Amino acid sequence: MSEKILNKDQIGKFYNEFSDYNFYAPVNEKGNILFKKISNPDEIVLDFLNSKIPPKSVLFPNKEILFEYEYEGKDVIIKERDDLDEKYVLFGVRPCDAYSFQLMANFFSFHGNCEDEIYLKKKENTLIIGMGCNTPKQTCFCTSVGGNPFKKEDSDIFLVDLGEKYLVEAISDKGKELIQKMSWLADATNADKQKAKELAKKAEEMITTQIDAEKINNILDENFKHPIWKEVAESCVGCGTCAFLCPTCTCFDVIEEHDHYTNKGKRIRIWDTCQAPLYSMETSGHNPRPTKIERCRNRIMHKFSYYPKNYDLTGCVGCGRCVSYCPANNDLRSILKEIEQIES
Amino acid sequence: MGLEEDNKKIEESMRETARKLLEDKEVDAVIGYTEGTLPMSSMAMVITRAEDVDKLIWNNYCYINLATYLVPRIAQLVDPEKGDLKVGVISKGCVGRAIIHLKVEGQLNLDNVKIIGIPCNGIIDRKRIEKEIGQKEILEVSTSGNEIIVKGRDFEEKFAFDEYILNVCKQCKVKSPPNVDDACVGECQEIESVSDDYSDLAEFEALSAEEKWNHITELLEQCTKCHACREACPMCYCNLCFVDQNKPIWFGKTTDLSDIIVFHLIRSIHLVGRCVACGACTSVCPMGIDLNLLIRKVERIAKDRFDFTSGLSSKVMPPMMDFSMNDSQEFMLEED
Amino acid sequence: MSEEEEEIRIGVFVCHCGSNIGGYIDCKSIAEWAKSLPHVVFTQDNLYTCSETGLAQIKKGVNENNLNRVIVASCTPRTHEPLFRSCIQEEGVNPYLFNFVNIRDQNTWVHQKEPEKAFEKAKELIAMGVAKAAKLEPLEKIIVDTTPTALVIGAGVAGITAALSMANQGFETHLVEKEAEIGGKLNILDKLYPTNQDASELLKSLKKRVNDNTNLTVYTSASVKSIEGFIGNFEIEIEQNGNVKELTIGVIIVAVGASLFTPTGLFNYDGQKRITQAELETLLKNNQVESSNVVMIQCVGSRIEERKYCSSVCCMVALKNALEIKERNPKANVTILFRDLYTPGTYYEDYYRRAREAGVIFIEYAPEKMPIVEDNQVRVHNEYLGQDILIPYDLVVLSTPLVSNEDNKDIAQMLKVPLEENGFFLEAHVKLRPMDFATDGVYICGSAKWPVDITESIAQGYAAASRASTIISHSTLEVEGATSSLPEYNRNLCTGCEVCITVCPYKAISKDENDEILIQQVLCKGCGVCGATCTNHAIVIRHFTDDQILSEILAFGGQYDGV
Amino acid sequence: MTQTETKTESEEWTPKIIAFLCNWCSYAGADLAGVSRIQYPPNIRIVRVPCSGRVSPFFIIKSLMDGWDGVVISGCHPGDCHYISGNLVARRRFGIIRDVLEFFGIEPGRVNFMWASAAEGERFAVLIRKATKIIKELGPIKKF
Repeated sequence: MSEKILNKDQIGKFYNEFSDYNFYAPVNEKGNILFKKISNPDEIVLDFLNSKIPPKSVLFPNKEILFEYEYEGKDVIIKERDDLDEKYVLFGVRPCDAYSFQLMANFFSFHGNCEDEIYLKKKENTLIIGMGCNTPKQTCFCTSVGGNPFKKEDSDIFLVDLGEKYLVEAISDKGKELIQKMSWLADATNADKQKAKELAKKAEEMITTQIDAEKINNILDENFKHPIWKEVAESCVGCGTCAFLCPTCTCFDVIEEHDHYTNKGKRIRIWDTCQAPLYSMETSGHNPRPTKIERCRNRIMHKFSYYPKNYDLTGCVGCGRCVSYCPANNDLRSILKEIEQIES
Repeated sequence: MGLEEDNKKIEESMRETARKLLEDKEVDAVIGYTEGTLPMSSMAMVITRAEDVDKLIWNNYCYINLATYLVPRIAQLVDPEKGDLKVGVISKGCVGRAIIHLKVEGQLNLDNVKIIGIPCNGIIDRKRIEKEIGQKEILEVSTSGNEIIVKGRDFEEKFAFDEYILNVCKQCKVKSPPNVDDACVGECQEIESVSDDYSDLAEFEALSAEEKWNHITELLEQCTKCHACREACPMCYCNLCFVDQNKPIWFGKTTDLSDIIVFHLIRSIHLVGRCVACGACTSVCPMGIDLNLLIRKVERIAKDRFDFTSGLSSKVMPPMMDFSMNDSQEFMLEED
Repeated sequence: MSEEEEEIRIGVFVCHCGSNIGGYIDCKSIAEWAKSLPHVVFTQDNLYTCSETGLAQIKKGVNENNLNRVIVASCTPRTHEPLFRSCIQEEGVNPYLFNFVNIRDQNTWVHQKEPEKAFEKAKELIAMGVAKAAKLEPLEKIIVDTTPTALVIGAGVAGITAALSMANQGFETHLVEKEAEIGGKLNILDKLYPTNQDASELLKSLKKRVNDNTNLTVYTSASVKSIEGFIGNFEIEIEQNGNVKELTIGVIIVAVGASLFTPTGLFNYDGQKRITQAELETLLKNNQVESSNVVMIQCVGSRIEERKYCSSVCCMVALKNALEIKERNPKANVTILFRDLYTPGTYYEDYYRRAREAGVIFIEYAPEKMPIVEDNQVRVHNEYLGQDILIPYDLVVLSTPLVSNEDNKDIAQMLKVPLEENGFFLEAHVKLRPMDFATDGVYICGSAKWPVDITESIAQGYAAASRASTIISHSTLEVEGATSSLPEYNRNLCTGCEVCITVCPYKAISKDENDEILIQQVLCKGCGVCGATCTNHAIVIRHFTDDQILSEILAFGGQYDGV
Repeated sequence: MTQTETKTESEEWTPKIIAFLCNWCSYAGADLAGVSRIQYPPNIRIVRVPCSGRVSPFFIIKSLMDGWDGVVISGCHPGDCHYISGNLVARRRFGIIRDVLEFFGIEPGRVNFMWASAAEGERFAVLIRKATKIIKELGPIKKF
């Protein structure tokens, strides 16, 4: 199918085509770009670098109810989620974040051996409208970890911002079906396509950070006890901002909220992070990752060594959020560079 | 004199002091700031050799409170007998105050910590500038005269330094560390108490309960409970924060508004008479939540109720470590 | 600490208290309703739960239903808790597994006009009580052995009296005096009011009794070097002439007295012509007073900004000495310049009357216009005359206060007891526990606490001894089990910030040699201030644990099931 | 969690108040009010604690969060504490809690601190009446 053109003043019309979806799009809240469910297309921010919190928060929210329960006498009645068939559309997802859903889905299914029904069902019901990254940030390095500022494959529909209009390309079957229905979309001209190509080329050139993920993977294996980890941990404050803003971090904690008056309760999962000492604390009181050294190491090992071992992919999409927002300026890029320098 | 010259001067004398301490083996290590990898950032660094002192820098983005790296208690720093580790800490006023207060709370021994004082000239509110620049990437920041110049791919903006430093810095009365128990080298001052005026709080305090509630909830609603504020806070050194406790479970851990509010509320209670107003919490918040209001109020409660300002003395006990027959009790319910 | 999880089985007994409760609310239906509460397996209403029948019913209930928690909803724990506790204890249930719900004093009696609301309230109170009961833990009272020995610090008249009293009761007693001679201020005094007995006579008899007493060991020119341990079991080091002696002591009495104040720079004091009352005593004792014009000035160095207190003995000392001078030389002119004269009680007031009769002249001065001691005359402003009076003198006697000893601080630190602002020792409670310290097993008497005269010193010496002997007259000591503790599983919560140490009224918390918080169970009274001040709630307050109180808070609607 | 629904529309809303009373003074004072048959509104539910110093800020805030409309904390008068200085520590803590709550926009009247001795049954009742009135006027606690 050939590419289409969506004028920016047609966004409202485009939005209306998704009436049976929960429409999530980037909005500006107090200066932060966040993916929120919108009811008015005017709320959508079209001109943004990337969201502060990745769109993973839609499918894997900071707080998610797993099930609810209620006491009846001594019996417990479990009420499962009944909203898992809801459909979602994520508009304006950057290619790195679009790719992250695949990485997260890997975790939540573990080769089909251990499936998280809630996440996977939501993922299945989600349509991703990706958007090419015309101006990647200085902190971006998607090209080193299997991505690209114009990588389309992880989106169902892919948009390229041409200024006044978007070049629309349907990627998946789901996407094609939808675009086909939107007969009002104009066809793209060769000039449009040419411009998109140029933008893609320019964007890729703007990414200056290059790391060798494969090499790092090999080095990490042999350097579990390398002094570099102490160095990395030295300035870390141990907050976990990196994990909370990471599009591929999947750690969660499960808690129980019990309402003592109605005797009803909920089992909830909330974001957690391996940077928190409590995360790895065992019931016995033993903590296998007692200090920041082990915890900092774990986060990097997980992305660049354990994940590749499990799924043959790097567990990082190179979005640069952890680089930009680390309070201690513990720059992942520099750390990876240093690891690369370790002599094996 | 412009900011650059000021900073250069501070930097040079700080390096000189650090070099001397290391050379004379008075300290084993110096914790300081080094150049960050991003505009408007800096990084904490530990140096152990005198030849590395030139890596230490000072600029107006040194927002982390370095005292936070001294807690939880490092055994060697507490016990002079085990004291095989002596540390110098590059200290703006609030870092020095934090170290002194940590001493009062038994977290370290001042015999083992040298406060390398510097006269801080204010920390730039980077979150505010980021917000004002909006969806453009800041690639370069410099200071010139009394201006902060922010540059990106296709823009350049200027901000007045005095206006764009952290609110706590605007109110700061302790720019260089108090000299307590001769723990201070470099730039420090004799200071017993500070008078402060809280007119900056007046507008908020005049609000009705309902309005205050709305204001606070609006301020905090974006909190993701990542706890960066807590981790960057030199006074939040609990091994297991009350929100993380589960025996019993006191308060919810989710990002429900009530859980967010109660976290900040109890944290504020815990910080009365302890907060050193460094503003690190605000500087590190990934969501750009400005906690200035809370900091100022917490300071004010300690000052108004107990005439106490944290981190000025190793002798005066902070409010919750002390009590008096004569404390005010105007809030007690009385018969009409 | 994991024991096999025992099923919680709660029994609830609802008392009618005759018509006191039953007359307002339907106890039967409350008891019936209580069956619906979590963990409750048995309920019953009784006419009088505290009666023989009621107690028998509790016992029967416990036995037949294997109850391991018992709740009585009735009057008030302040009167009846011990009774019910011992009742279930007889049935083998730990007494701390009993919980009281107050539905009379705090419910039916105060809501007599709103019985329906009292009914609902009773139910909710019981629900809260059940919620707490489910969380109760068995506790044991702590038994410690006591050593039947006493240490008295200071061998003045108070200390000697206390030591003799202890020794006479048969306790091995150790009396430590820093001076070379025992007797304290008796050594410098001439006569003692109100009997006008010679001080030396009293001292002689005391010394004899001390020497004769085989239970009493005296250490002169000695001091206490260190004090460790706690009530019943203090480890003491006494240093005498460079030798250190170690003792195990059951109780300690502090009788260090007070010091004389030298009024350097005040009223041209020179120790010759212008002396203190204490110096006058020595002159009188040696019969060296030849002056015929004596002016005494009261409140010298006391009741002023830096020493606000009244030294309490000086008025009487001045009166006694004035009379003494008059007696020896009736022609002598004695003038007393005073701010206020305190002569309480009949004996003391009698002294004042006699002094007036003997011709002692009393002139009031105001603190704003202090008398001025010139070379040969004292200038004092008289309010009534509105002018200065000039009094010639050949001797000026300054009535100076007793002040606290300089080494009080060291002793206070060793004993972990407080000093007040003037450096005197501070008792546990001025009215309720005047001879006790907050620290158990340590007592106080005499001028160490406050300037007192000989009579009062003797009385206090006896009083302190009698308080102290209540402890060591038993071979063991039972300490409340509901105390605070820092259990092993909470160790990781403790950051060592020392806030608990600073707020503990009993100095029961300290840091041990490993720099870890140590709570001395024997000293703890379970007030819970430490636990609530600890930002981390690391400290567990037994019987009022966080969990227990939280369960009461959450049992709001009577639904809390202990999740 | 808020429990704001009244049982019936016609019934007037009354607040639920949790009262932490120290064992030695205020609990005894409450008993004395009973012995003297001094009536006060039936809204308070008393929790016995050893000392007002035992009352942690957590108890107060947890109570408000869990739907109690108000909190009363009562201890011995300063200088009369059974535990010497427990109430003085408590007073500092309460001042701080009160200031912070007010700052967060939680009406200060929700949390009432008072002193009542074992001999002050009358005073106890009067102050409970007063606290109940204050809390009632504030209405049901908002969810937070």
